[in-house]
Amino acid sequence: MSFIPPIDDFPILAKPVNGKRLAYLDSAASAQKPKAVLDAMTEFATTDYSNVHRGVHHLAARATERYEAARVDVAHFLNAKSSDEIIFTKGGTESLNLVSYAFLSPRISAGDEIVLTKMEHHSNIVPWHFMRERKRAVLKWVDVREDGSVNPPAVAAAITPKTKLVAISHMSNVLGTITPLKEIIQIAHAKGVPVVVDGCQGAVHETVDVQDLDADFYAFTGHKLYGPTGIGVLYGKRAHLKTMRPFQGGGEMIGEVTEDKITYAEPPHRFEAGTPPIIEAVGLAAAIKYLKQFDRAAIKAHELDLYQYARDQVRRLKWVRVIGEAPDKGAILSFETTAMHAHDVATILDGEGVAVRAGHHCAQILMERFNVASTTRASFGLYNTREDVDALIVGLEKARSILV
Amino acid sequence: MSFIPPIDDFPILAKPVNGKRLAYLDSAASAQKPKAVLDAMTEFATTDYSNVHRGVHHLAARATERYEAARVDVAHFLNAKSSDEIIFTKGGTESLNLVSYAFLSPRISAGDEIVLTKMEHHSNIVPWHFMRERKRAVLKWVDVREDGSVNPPAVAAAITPKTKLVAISHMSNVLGTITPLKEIIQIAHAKGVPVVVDGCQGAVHETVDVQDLDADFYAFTGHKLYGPTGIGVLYGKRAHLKTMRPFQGGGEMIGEVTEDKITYAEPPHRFEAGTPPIIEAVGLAAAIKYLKQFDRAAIKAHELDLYQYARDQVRRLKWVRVIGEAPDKGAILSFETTAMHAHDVATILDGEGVAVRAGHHCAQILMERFNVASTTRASFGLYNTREDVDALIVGLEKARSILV
Amino acid sequence: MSDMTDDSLRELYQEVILDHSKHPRHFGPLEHATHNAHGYNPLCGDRITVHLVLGADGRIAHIKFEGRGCAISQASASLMTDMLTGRTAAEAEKLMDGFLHLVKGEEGVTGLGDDDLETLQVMAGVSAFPMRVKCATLAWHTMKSALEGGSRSNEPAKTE
Amino acid sequence: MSDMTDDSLRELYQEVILDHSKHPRHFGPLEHATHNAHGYNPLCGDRITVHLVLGADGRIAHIKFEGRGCAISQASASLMTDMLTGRTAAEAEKLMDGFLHLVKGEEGVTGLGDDDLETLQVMAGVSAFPMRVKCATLAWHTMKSALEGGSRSNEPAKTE
Ligand SMILES: Cc1ncc(COP(=O)(O)O)c(C=O)c1O
Ligand SMILES: Cc1ncc(COP(=O)(O)O)c(C=O)c1O
Repeated sequence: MSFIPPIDDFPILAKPVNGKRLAYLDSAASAQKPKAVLDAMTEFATTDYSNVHRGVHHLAARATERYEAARVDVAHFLNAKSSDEIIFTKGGTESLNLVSYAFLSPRISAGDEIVLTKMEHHSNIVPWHFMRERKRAVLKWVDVREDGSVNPPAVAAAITPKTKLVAISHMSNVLGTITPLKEIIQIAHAKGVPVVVDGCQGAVHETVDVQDLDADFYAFTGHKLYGPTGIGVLYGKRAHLKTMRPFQGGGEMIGEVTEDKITYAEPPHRFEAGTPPIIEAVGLAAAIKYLKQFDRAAIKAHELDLYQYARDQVRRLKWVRVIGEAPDKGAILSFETTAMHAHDVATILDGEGVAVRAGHHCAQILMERFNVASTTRASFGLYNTREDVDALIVGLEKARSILV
Repeated sequence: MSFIPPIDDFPILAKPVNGKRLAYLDSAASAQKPKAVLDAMTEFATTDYSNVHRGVHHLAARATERYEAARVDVAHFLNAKSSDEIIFTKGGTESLNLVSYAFLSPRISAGDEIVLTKMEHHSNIVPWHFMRERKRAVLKWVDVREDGSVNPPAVAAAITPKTKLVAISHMSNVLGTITPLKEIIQIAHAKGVPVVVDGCQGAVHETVDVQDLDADFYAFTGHKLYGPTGIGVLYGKRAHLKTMRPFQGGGEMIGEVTEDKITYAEPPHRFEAGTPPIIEAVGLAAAIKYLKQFDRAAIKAHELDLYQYARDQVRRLKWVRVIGEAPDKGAILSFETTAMHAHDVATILDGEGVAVRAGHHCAQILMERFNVASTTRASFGLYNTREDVDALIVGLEKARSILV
Repeated sequence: MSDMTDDSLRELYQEVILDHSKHPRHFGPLEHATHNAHGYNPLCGDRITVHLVLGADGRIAHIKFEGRGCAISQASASLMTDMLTGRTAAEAEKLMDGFLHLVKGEEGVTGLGDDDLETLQVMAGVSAFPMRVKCATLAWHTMKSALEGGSRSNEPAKTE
Repeated sequence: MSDMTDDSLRELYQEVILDHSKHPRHFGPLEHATHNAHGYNPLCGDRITVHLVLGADGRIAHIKFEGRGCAISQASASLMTDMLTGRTAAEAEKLMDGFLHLVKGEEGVTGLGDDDLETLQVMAGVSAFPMRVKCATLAWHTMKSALEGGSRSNEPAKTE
């Protein structure tokens, strides 16, 4: 492999857990942060920090420059046409809610439909359930195939003249499935329907080009991208953003406020009410810069190698059922264990220093679809190694010996 | 003075600006962060970091413990009855929007009224303007007195049987006015009207006791309290929170999700959709801990001493008009300068290393009320000294010599 | 949280627990139940239903439970059905409180008889695993809401 | 941003600028204006209104402005009225672009005559103060939207 995991950049990985070497296989829930990101935040807070936009003094100018430079970095990261199309939010979830409240809500009426897949994360489900509860919209669920892949014709078939939005994830946080996004967006656009992409996993593992995809909205979250908590991004086509009403109201997002009238700022500021996550934006820019020093294709190859290495060994254990083996998938391994519940497995793995997630992974609809209450999930980041996989396998055998 | 400003705790203050010693007089916009806060965040991120709640592994347990411990710390800071009454948001602005969307919106109809004062910050205005625009609610503006104080009988007079909410700030970010909150809340409650308090400034300078105040909601923001950006707090009485619908939808805030039904978690989790600002919550707890080591009354006395020292000197300059001299006020000094615009003054002050704000301070209604387009504002934090004030005065004289 | 040791793992998954989880007592539906409640752990997706018959003498005549869950939640449910059968609602309440204290590792589990304390003790290992406490308490919370009249179907018993 | 020096401050607030700001040319209402626009800087609250008469020959016959603002915005507006009077809309457009480049400190201000460049040069000091660029450009943006037909009252000219 040409890619050597930069383990030393991540101080937390050097700390033993339960007396064992930490094998952190939970990056799909949240990634660990390289020192470069933490240092950038501290450096900024001890050098240039101030509130942004409204001040004329030196620190306000510096802070504003760095905050807006982060917006430009994100625009490049997604290949957006303009940094005006980048909105900073508090996380991927807020990005999707912003689309629901500011874009869809004023455009949807009783009986109108929203198309989404059964593998969506709750963050790409609940905002649309709100439209069902509050606007009497109808949710149209597109099933995934048995291997966890998404079938574009199935999406096409779900779209009707009443469809107001397609909501779909770039990559499933449970199955690892990578969606044929470009094809699905073309299908939706051919029927005049805009598409919002949940890129919370996709942005981490795939190279995103929102112009090439022609996505209407693309949401991602900072903390899974080796960046800080408290920040997310919504990309939105300028033509959409221009026509959208604000979501939250407060400082920064107004034009003029009088007692009985109000006007709003232009995008992206219209959608950034109040003091934004300033230090976090600097941290996110540092995370993007950190990633850029690597060949992202090499990272992906490395992660997929770990995934395959793990899957092949896990398959040999007769009491394990892997869920999600789409031909195009990222480095997430979910499985069910016969006669052992995921929570018990995870607890015993933890005793071995192996951190995995167990549960429904905020995807109850998908659990229902595969008829499981929960799965055990090992997910891989750029810092993982085969040693981590070996620890996982040893831990699984131990769980079996204790529990069965 | 018994209180000695702990300047050395704030590395940024040691860095010269424009070749001059930095006199940071812009804490009302955002406070600088003590090293203890930045260190706590880095320490957490390099030791215990993980996503919260959903994991069973060691780091998830540690991160969850620390996140929930921060909630308890905030509950104590506000003297809330229970930590279940504390919701983490992305900032003071989101806290107020949460009240607007999740509490008021389903309870308000065309013609219903919201009472607010003319000294509110846009963050405590725009969410109510939304109710005017979207629900045809009526905004009732309570004037402030010429000295900037709030007259409780005027609030009483504005409340009618149609009033659904009183929205009022604990302390004005322009005038420094401290509101007689307890009296106003009693008046409103006597008429059966709930009160939301914007405590973004108040929480910094006053000791808050939400039970004693009997506030229905109390919002504040982390970055003004010497804490990180990207986090805020909404306190809400449990009885209210229980009856409120969710604001944002996503992970963590649900009970069960099926294709055509959804239930929600209990407060506070119902209102914390998605991955919360985990590292920021740890940072906020560190900021509260940092503050706790001091006698807060001594801090207040120190800040007021600086304010009075500054006001007395500024008053001697015949071309300065101070705006906001309520009998009960905190350490914020706003003023207008004859024949010099606030922006020009601030630019020249900046050349002297003096950081002040110039503009409308997100309070356009208040600017209108005092018939000014903008003011210059010097605001004081616990790290300020008389030397900072002296630099301000020298800078003002210099501005006069250059501009007039 | 103290570091997990093999010992605490072995204590958590001790023989009695595994036996209860693999061979749960009183598992299945219960006809003529006077009280029922549905419990749900939103963190992992586990569900449980508790059925019981409260006799004319104020004692719990029968308890049964259904649902799937981890070893801890299954064992805890099974143990609970064993322990609460034959008790009055007030006695059951006292035991539940004792149990909740125990698994949270809180001091001062009082007011329980020595036998009960000893039986409960097999669950004490949970207290070393804070993220698993909800697994252990699910059945007990559901029992509580059954005795209080049963939870409405759209409001499952809270797990904490 | 380079550190601010006394020199750059003195350049910003040079005599010509202060003179324009204290004695703005063409200040006040304009009867029979053919174009008007309202500009607003939401960052500081400054407002400006630009009135102009576009003659039958396609040249700007008169410009006047109203409103209050800082020295930079007043001087910039005053200077603008001086410079644009008598120009065609196309010429004005070119000057505006040149001005915007200049105050943002961007390279390559081209296509302007030497005289115009020299006159504009007094505003070049703004480029050392990025937070003040909006002050300098407010009038020019408002002028632009006046020429483009005037902004609607609820949509003030953007300042950048
Ligand atoms: C696919 C997917 N969508 C959305 C989210 C929500 O992101 P966040 O919790 O950071 O808002 C997540 C992660 O939790 C995710 O994996
Ligand atoms: C009185 C007042 N309310 C609300 C806010 C909004 O806080 P934030 O911008 O952190 O959301 C501020 C500060 O900007 C303020 O001073």
